[in-house]
Amino acid sequence: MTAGTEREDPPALELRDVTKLYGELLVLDAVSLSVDVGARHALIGPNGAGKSTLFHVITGTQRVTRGRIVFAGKEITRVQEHVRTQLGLGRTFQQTSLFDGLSVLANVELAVQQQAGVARRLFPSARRRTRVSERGRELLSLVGLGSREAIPAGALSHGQRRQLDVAVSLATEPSLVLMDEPTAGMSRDEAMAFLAMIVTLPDSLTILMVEHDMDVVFELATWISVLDAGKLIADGTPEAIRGSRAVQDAYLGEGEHLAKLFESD
Amino acid sequence: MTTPAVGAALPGFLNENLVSILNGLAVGMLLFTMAVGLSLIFGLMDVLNLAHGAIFLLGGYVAYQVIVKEGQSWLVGVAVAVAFGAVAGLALGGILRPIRHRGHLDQALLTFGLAFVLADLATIFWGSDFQSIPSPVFLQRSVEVLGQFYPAYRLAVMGVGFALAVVVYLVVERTQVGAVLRAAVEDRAMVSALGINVGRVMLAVLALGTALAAFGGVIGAPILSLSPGVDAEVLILALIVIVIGGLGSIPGAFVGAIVIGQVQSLGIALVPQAAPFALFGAMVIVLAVRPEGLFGSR
Amino acid sequence: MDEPETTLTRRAILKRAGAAAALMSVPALPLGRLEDVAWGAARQSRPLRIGQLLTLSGPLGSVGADLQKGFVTYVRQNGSRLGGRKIQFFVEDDAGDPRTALQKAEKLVSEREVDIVTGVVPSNVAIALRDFFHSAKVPLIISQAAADELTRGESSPYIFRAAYTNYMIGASMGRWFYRNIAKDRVFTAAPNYSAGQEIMAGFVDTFQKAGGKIGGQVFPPFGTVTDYQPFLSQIQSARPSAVFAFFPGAEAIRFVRQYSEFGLKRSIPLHGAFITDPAPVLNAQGSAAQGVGTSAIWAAELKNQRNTRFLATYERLYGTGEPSTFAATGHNAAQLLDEALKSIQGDTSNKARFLKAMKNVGTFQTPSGIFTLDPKTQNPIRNFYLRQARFENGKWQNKLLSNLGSFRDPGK
Amino acid sequence: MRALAPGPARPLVQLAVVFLLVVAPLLLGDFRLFLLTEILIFGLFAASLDLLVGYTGLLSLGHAAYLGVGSYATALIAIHLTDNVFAGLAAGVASSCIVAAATGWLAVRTRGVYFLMLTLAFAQLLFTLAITWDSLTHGANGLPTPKPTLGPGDSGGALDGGTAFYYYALVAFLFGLGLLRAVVASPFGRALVGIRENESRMRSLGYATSRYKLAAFCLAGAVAGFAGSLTVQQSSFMSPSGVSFEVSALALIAVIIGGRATLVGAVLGSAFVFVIRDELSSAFNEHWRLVLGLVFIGVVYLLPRGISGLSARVGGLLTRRTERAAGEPA
Amino acid sequence: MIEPLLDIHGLRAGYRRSVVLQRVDLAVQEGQVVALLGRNGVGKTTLVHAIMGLVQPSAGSIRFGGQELSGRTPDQISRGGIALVPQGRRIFSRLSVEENLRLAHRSRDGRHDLDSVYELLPRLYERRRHRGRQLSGGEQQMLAIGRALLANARLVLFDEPSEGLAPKAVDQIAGLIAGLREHGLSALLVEQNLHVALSLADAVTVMTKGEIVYRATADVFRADPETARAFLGVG
Repeated sequence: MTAGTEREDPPALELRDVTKLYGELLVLDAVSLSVDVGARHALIGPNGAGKSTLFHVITGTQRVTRGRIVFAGKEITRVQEHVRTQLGLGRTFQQTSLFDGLSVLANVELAVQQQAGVARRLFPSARRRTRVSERGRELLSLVGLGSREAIPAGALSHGQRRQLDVAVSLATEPSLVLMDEPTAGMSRDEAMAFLAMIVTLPDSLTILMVEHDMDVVFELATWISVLDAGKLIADGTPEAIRGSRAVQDAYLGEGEHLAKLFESD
Repeated sequence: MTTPAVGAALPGFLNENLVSILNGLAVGMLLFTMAVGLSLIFGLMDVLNLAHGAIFLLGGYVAYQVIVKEGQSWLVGVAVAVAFGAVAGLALGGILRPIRHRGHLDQALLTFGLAFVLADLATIFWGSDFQSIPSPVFLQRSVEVLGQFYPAYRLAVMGVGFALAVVVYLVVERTQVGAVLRAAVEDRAMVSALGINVGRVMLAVLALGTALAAFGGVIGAPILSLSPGVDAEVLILALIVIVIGGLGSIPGAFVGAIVIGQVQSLGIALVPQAAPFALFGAMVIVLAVRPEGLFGSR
Repeated sequence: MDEPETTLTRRAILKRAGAAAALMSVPALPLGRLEDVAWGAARQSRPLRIGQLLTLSGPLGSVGADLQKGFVTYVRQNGSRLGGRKIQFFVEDDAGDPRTALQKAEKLVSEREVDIVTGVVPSNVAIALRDFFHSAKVPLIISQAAADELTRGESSPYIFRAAYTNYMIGASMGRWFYRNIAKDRVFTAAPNYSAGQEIMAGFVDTFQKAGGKIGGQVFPPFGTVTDYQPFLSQIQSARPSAVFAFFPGAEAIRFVRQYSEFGLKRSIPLHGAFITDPAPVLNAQGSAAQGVGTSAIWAAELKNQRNTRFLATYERLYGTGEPSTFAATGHNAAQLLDEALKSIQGDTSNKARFLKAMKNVGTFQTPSGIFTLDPKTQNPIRNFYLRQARFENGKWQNKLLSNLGSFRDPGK
Repeated sequence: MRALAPGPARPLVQLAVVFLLVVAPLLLGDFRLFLLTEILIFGLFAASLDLLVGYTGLLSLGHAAYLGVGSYATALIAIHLTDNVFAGLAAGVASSCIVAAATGWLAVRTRGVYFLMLTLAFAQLLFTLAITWDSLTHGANGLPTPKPTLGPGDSGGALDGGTAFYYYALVAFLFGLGLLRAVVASPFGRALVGIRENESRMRSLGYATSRYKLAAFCLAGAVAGFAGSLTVQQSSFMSPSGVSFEVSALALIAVIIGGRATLVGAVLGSAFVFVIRDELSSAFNEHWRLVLGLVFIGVVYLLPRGISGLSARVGGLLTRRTERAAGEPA
Repeated sequence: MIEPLLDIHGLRAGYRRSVVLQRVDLAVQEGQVVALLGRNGVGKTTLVHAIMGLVQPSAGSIRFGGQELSGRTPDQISRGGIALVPQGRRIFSRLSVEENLRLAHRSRDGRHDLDSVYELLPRLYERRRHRGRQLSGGEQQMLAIGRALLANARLVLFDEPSEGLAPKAVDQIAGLIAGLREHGLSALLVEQNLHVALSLADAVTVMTKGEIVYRATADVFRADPETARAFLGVG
């Protein structure tokens, strides 16, 4: 049922019949989808569709009730959160989650040093330390924060915080980054600047994002999956989704009612 | 389904340890008066009041002053001490207000400093000698319970403690005021959006909690004696009680108090040398198995 | 025994501490007015520097204050001199903590350069200080702390005692208990620390020598028990003929009160060491202590000339109430030092000679009766008195009943 | 940024302070030197607590437990085995590290208030143990211990006399503080600060944060045990009061008054606490606790970064104003 | 034209560093139901919170019945006559239905009291002894609305009342609000379900990215499905 089945590469991420129950409540209903390597894959759907839950089960902050999650060919359904990160699954947060008391550079370095394997060292060589800082600066300039490395993260503007969040995620050298509503709360200009930044990221990086801003989604996405009431109701190219009646219904209300609503005039 | 052997052993055990069990209940009820306020304040305000023990001690001293030094009746002593406790709570609310936004560790630190200061103020006014309040005259006797003598005063403490537990439970579970309190623990902003001044509710709970602590100090004085150090002793016991029962839970505070009371009393009677360890052991086990406490919800 | 407490309110102590500070803070202040100043100058120009290492804060604070008051009372009676020498006091508070005491001892010896140190309230402080004074070679007169080992295995030529050992306290009651209270099935109760064990060992020793039989012993943990009910239940179910108990301070209040509350007092007589002493303890116990007998080295009612003078001077200096037994041992300590100094004309320049004079000070009369320093143990041989808690003249008091006789520590 | 930024012109000040410490025996009398030694040792202990409280954000109310374990281990080694200082230090560090690992294993699983209560409970338990385990600790009477010796065996080079011991303690102090400083400046130390600032994000970055916290707990415990060894070696005595709540409380007060997450602040705070306790105790009678408590409250209120943050705060206010004015259009 | 009941001008508000509302102008007349539409995350709930005092505005004014609201606390605003039916219901799950209602019943002299609410919502009367967490989604929403009614407010803010409810429950809730409208309800209605919104509203306002981009009467909006698709649909 997914496009990924036709390709030869293993998909970057694959969900098979992922189901999540909160008590009696069925939040995710046998969702199966796959994310191709290098894709800019958007996950959309009206409120309460289960997007956040899906996001959480992929990152590992929540456990699935049934189903499997395969990341880069390796099953990670029961793997702990920090191990998923080590395997190359990065994420950014809906509420930007940074180290506010630390400098912008220190924020990135925390991620770089973990990735470089020096985090546990009490006495690393000077060369290693320099390399950590260098890589940190590199990432900051990649996301357009090169000039702000010394100020505390807490003093950044909202849009800059998002950029820093991405830099921190990239520092974990992920093969796939999950972005949770990256442009939420941004002004139009900030959102556009953010978009421009995302476009410059290397093609080898796979991005799976939950996003509400349709302008952003259609500007960026190469593939879109639509979730409604815990079910995957559509999965395809932006063009296919744009034309989908089911998706329109999901967003605007039930088709029958809607038709009546507008016909009555 | 009890076998005859068990059936026979149980009354024997009860007989031998009746006094210890009763005593555990009395101690437990005393701890409850401390723990319930501590727990409510934490549940509602996220403040761990480390000055709670000092207020317990000061409550006892105030009553000592009124009853022993001024020669007033017990009733007057209790009233003045409880009023003192309530005022102390209001003052605490005022002191905490400027750092409300700083998170609970800074607030705990502030109450920690207050405890230091209050305890020393107590020694300035009442000295470092131990003081004691004689129990009310009509309770200065022993009562025979199932063939064993038991101090009437302790039975009274037990009764008052149980009554208090019931009253607190009823107030919180059955009255409008209690409903506001429970609602505020759940969703402070929404209570506020219903037109209720949550700041005032929090102050009231602080005052109630500290008043209960002061009351505990009064009724505990004839049993424990008042001296510097008692404050830390009861505070640590009360903390263990609410950790076991679950922070913010009234039934939790009640059950925790009973458990610790029994460990303190029956534990010493059965395994004297291990009793202090049983106290902390109980807490460690609960935290390891159920980190949110027996009645905690999180 | 070392941890009893007193009547004083904090305010009273502060007031007195203020007075005492005025007395002590000015170096070489002529304590006894003009006539003394003129006379004393002859022998040694430098005043004798006396360090007082006392517990002045915490639960034992009033004990230290009383020791000091007794000491000062003697000095004032004696023309503000000891051994004819003017004196200078340096007071340090150890808060009842051995480690603080070590620090303060260091301060007294190396910064204040005192000639001699007196005081020391708790046994554990005394034990902690032992090596320090032994290696610093500074004489220490212990006026309270009663740990046996400082007179036995851990004795030192630099350490003297003006009070007693724990053994002596317990031992003083054994024969009397056998003759007057019970002969067998006697139970003992004391906290499980060295003072408790040593006092009970003393009691059991003389009680058994007199022919008595012990029925059982309980040693509740020290310092952590707020409720003695489990132990009282244990005693009750053993059905003893009588109980001999020792508890210090707050623990004594709780034990004696609970002993009465749980109904043991109706059927099992209670006597012991220090359990109704000092006055605040007894006041807090009230009727629960009625009739309880304890031994002490002094009683206010003792009829001798020195006691009369002691009481009068004490009253003049401090006004309120009669002295405690701690004031009496403080007084003993000052007198012991005075007697030794007199024998060498107050000349402490030769330390060996001074130590020898201390050791061989011999026998003298004190307000608490005849006092002999045993040269073998550097510990007193002295009388003990039986007192009984009673309500008289509108207040609770420990009234003198009889003289228990003279006791000494057997030493090593 | 408080944790990671070394101030400018620090090396000169540091050099001056070390120089003063080295010549201190020439300037101070025996007793003052004794006090200074105590302050250094307690300061090191407080600095080890700062690693938890300041850097990792774990508020411990029972750090005295590890000081006490180190002290008792050193005392017991000295009494039963050898007077050698290094044997004593090794025993102190090893035993406190082991106890910290055992208790920390449970403690780091909890957070906030629960962590505070667990550490408090562990310390109370050890205090009770110290009093009741008479055969080992000699109960409330405490353990007098022999003077430590530098040489091998029990005879050679006794560390007797204030000056000799002072230099020994000074070297140990500088070593301990240097170690802690290296740790907080290391990637590991930065990870601890990251945990303090945002633990969940650290996890999502791939850090096994519980393990880091446990490592910090053990390290802090080991340094506390090291300070405990020194304490016993100085006073030749150990008793349960060395494990008491007051010791934990004073260390916490020293850290907060001196300034969290600075290490040096903890030492300054210790000096402050000792001066209040020992020097002002006569002026305020025995009510130094009242004074200390009031100062503490004042610091919590007005100086969240303590004494050592005071100068930075004054400077910081100015720069922050300008920064805000520039950074926000509004 | 008389002064609107609720009059918002140049409102700017947000959380911590993010500015969610850029510059919002909005008015609700007495007796009018205004639907506030927009996709997720454009700031509708933030606007409701700002009116209620749960978020402090950084600029602009919110006037209600001629009084300035900014700077007031939520309890003052509530007592001033605004009631909130919040997103996600936020009923007190550990309190009984009746306790939930009693808590909200502040002004004693208003049109609604416990009896009238029970009469209007008999289902709540049947379940009055149940705890909030034992109710179904629809019942919870009724309770949230009942709570708002008991405040006897002049203006009710509905934040996504149909969200997460079964179609039947949506109809019930919509019917309920429609009934209230008959009795002169003044309300600001934030709603994702276009059908529900249009069936209830007198006027429609559409928000994108923290700004109001469209304003019309419900009738005009209904005649213009393309606008609806452009602002609210996909693509």
